[in-house]
Amino acid sequence: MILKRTYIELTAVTLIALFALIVFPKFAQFYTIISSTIYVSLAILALSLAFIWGYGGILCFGQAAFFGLGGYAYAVGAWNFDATVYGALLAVIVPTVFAAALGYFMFYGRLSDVYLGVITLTVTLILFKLVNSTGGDAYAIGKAKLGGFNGMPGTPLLENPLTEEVLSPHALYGLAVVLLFFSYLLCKAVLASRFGRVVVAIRENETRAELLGYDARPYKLIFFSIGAGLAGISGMLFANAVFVAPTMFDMASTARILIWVIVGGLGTLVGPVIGCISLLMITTYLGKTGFVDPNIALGVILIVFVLLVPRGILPLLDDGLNWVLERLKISREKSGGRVL
Amino acid sequence: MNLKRRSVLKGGAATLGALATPGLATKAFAQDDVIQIANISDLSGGFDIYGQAQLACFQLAVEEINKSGGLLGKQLELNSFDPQSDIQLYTQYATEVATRIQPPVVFAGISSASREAIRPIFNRFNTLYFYPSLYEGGVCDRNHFCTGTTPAQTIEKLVPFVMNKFAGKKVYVIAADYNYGWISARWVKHYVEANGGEVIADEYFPLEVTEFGPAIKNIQAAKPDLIYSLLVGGNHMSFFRQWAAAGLAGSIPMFSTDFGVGNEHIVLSKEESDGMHAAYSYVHELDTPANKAFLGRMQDKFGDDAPYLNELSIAAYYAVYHWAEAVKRAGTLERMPVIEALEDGTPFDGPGGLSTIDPQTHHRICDVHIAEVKDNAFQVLETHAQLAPTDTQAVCNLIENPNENQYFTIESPDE
Amino acid sequence: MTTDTLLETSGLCKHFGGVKALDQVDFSLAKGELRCLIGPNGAGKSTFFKTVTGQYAPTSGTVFFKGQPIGGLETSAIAKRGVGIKTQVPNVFDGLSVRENVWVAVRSTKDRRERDEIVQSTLVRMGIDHIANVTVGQLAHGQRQFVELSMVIAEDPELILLDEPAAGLSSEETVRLAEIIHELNRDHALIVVEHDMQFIRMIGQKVTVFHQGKILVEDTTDAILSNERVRDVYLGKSAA
Amino acid sequence: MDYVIVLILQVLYSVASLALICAGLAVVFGMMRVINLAHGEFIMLGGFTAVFATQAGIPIVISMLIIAPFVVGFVGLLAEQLVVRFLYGRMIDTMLATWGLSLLLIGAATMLFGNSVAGISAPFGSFKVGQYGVSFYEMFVVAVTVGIMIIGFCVLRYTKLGLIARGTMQNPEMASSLGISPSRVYSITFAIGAALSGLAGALLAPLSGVLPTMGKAFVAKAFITVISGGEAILVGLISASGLLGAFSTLATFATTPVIGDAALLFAAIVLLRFLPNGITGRFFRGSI
Repeated sequence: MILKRTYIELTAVTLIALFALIVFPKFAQFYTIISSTIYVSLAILALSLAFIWGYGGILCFGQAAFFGLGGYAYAVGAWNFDATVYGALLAVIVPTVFAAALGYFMFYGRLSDVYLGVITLTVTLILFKLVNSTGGDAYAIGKAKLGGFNGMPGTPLLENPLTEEVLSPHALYGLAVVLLFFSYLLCKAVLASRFGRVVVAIRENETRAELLGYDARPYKLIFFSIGAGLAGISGMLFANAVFVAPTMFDMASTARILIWVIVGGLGTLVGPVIGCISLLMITTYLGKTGFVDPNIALGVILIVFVLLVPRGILPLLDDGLNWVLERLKISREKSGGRVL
Repeated sequence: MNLKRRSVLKGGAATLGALATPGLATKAFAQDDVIQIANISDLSGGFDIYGQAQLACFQLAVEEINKSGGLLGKQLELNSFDPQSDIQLYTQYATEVATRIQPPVVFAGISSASREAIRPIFNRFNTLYFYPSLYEGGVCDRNHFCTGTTPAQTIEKLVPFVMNKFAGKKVYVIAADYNYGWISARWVKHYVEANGGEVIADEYFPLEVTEFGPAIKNIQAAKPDLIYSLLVGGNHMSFFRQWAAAGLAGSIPMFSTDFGVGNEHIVLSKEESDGMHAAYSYVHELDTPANKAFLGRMQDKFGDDAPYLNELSIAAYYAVYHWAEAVKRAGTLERMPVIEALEDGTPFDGPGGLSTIDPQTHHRICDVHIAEVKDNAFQVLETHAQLAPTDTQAVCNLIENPNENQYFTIESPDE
Repeated sequence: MTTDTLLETSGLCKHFGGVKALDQVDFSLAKGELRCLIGPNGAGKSTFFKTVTGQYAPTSGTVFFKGQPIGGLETSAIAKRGVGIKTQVPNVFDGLSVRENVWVAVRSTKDRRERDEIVQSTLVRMGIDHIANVTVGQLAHGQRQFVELSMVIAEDPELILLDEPAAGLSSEETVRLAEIIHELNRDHALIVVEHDMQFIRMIGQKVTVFHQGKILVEDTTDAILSNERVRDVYLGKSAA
Repeated sequence: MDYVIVLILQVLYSVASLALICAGLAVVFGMMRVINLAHGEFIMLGGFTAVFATQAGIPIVISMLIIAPFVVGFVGLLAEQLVVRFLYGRMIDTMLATWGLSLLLIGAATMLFGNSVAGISAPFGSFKVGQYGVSFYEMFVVAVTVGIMIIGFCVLRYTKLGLIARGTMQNPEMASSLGISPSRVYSITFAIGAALSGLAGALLAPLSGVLPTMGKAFVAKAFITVISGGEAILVGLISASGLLGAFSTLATFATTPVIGDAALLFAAIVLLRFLPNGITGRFFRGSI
């Protein structure tokens, strides 16, 4: 039963990924491709929080910090190394190492839930303030000027390491889709492994897990660092699709990740990805219409979701699907009865 | 209480029209009898105070051009986008504008970060780009035209004026902690020293700081003759409130080249803002027939919602007219001929005085007015005609290097 | 301490503020022994378990397991050395299925197939294989007790601590539990905290009585049940 | 010497204003374990109310001390009735719903008030300490904050309301046993919390101004300070804002405002690492 569901989900996700990779670019407008690249990049960020919060029970308000670090690490690497692909590697390594250090500090201090949230939020705000105040020329790492509030304009874009050509927007889009797909597979694989199961068990009941001989701390630490690495990938793609600027670290950036996960459905991987993309589309649409202040629209959506759809879109869809299936089954049985 | 509806709702007919046709069909700009142009300005989020007034100026300029027969016999239609002070949306909208609407010109960006996020996009798609904002200077790109002023342009005249008026030599600089503040502070230092004075201290504040108590104590300890403010944004207005609350209002003369663009002198009380000296290419109170007529037209169009205008908003108005003037001269909407026409100067005599495009930098050569805040309004004291963006000229020469595409961090001549 | 000793505490104290939950406890358990702990509520039995398993750090005194000091170690480190516990309130992974619960408990092998086999045989042995795929949170109290017990069995520790395993079980289930305990005792040492004297008679060989954080008396089941002092402090109170 | 006095006054003011912007959040968190992320917007509404009331001719002190808390308290009551009361016991959900409320209020304020509302000046003038000018108004803010703390202490310690409040803090069932429904206690608490935020916004308006987006500058700082303080409302609030406020102000004097701000955050992290239940989770346990 559970196995079957997993197969259905995997098949559906693979089909959607193939569609997004092969069919969609054939008919999509160019600007749709650019927007989609941004959405897909950020979907990895949503996925990373869905992973560590939904399965590891780690309420992290600092996913934006890893996202931002990924972006900045990429930019610093891209400015300094000949091949920008090293920047991309840095974008995964730096957030992962940073998360490992931060996680050591938190998990080995046995901090839990809200306090974890506060510390991760605080760290994000500190990074924001520090990066924001690097406007002076003195703030440079190698050839990369950090640029403070203005961000890092003109960061070299990702190249194909074989041909050394800068990726075209379509190629970048394809890369983003592939990375999202593989990030999803990675999450699934980790969760299916012994390690992943223990992490979920720790989320369910940390005391029990410890009484069974599992030290919760390294498990959480590693899980948390994987999530940070994924956020770093997202930041790297964002740096290529948009820009590197301190707003990657700010409070609004932090909050929206939580919102995507809640709206999409905590405890699922696909839900937050859907939540992320649909909310981004709404925001983009609102900025074109001017009907209503985007803040008002987003605020109302959020309140309505928490009050009426607290489990998020995906579980809702899931229930709906089950309901339809039940109906079909009943009507088939009924009609079957009549025939016989 | 004055209900401020978002002005986009009023001028929104064109926007809605554009939306009604879903973005699947690619429009060529010369296709029919309407010329589609676009602007991307923050109407919500932290930068809305600048963006909303800009939008009014765009809308007025477009309406005026349309009323006087349009351009090349065609009407203009303005497509407006609100990026909500979010750089990511700037990227998305810029790409959408450049590839779906494909307008002959785009007016977009307020902060340098937003400009730098979208400038490469317009370069890539060969979309002519106007940046209607004052900033720290240094952009050198043949596809880009800036209609705001740059630090050297305004600081050069303001510094000696204020130093002479108050016989002050020792200047304390307080600035916003980002590129604009840092670079402007260098020019302040340069001109203060050039006029025989000395900058005794400079202090930088992140944009979200609202607590200036310690800074106010530091300034009192340093005892400067003059204070130069390069503070920016709503939070920084707190400085002036706290300065006045400490009983210091008027005790040390202040001057600034950005005080007022966020309506500081209106939001702050008379006691808190009186006596501030500033220099701009435009102030709302400018007492010229051209400005009076312009404000009248603004009033007719927007009534009670007519925004209070400043340097930043008027840059939007100038941008549309410079472009329109160039199109008329070139007789086409094609990008290169229009750029070449703009490089001829395309003089436009607007509400803030005569303005021409500097072919070397693609910035504006314009009049600069030195004004003093009195009773929540600017009072113009002196006007300097036709000042060039000398800071950007020092690093950029598009006549010699037309293929240059750089955003220079300008160092002052002392360094 | 002889080589036959599995668990030994000496002078073990655990204080909460001014309350002495454990006060100079000297306790010793031989390898393969089955011991019952009794005592009125608040006598320190659960605190004793929590101190042995590392959930509480001792205020003073020592705990030796297989001759090694384990007092103050991390819970997980103590568990890894071979101490398993079924806690008083069923302490399970409510969001996981029965099978997953037991699966997580197996630490002895990394091999997936071997692991699955251990899980399956444990489920069968405990008679809960028919509910293997049910989410534990949906089960009744008694079933959850058995799930937790299955986890401890699957974990296969040298020392098994059972905190009121019979609480809330039906009489049939209690009988089966007693059988299981005897069966486990063949190759595990056990300490069982229990209130139910019937049950203690069923399983008991040696009984330790806790009172006010101290060991009151230690003797065979029959001797304890006829001990006056025990009757006073424990049975008397329990009857009242 | 003058400098030292001025420095002390400045630290006093910084601590008081930090305590003030945290008070509303502390009450709601301490009593209800609800983290109200619309807290910053309640402060913003308090500021706007005070400004509009003063401009309408009402004496500034009445606008600030009476009208603003009442109006914002009422808004808080509405928010509690319409949104928050459905979410008790779901901490994360309340955070997200109040975040939504925060966005909604920012949007509404932008549309209704705009971003160029003229502020009000600080009343009461100033005095001199040696060569330094110091605002009487800042000292007034300190006095009002101290006043609020004393009133808060008396209410919690000596009144029936305080008894109920303390009871509910420890055990929600307790209120029922006193014959009061916990939901009513929660409504009142939330309204009082909002009123305190409104008061804070009103008192800060003459010094910090009013903007629809101003709440952002406060909410993170308040959130972190309150959590650092722990669960005891008053003692937690006073100790945390005292410690963090003084530390960051001194760091600002010694270095730059960025370092000062970062120092506050960094101090909070270190504090929480070593006192994971906040200051009052370790010290002053059982205090109010």
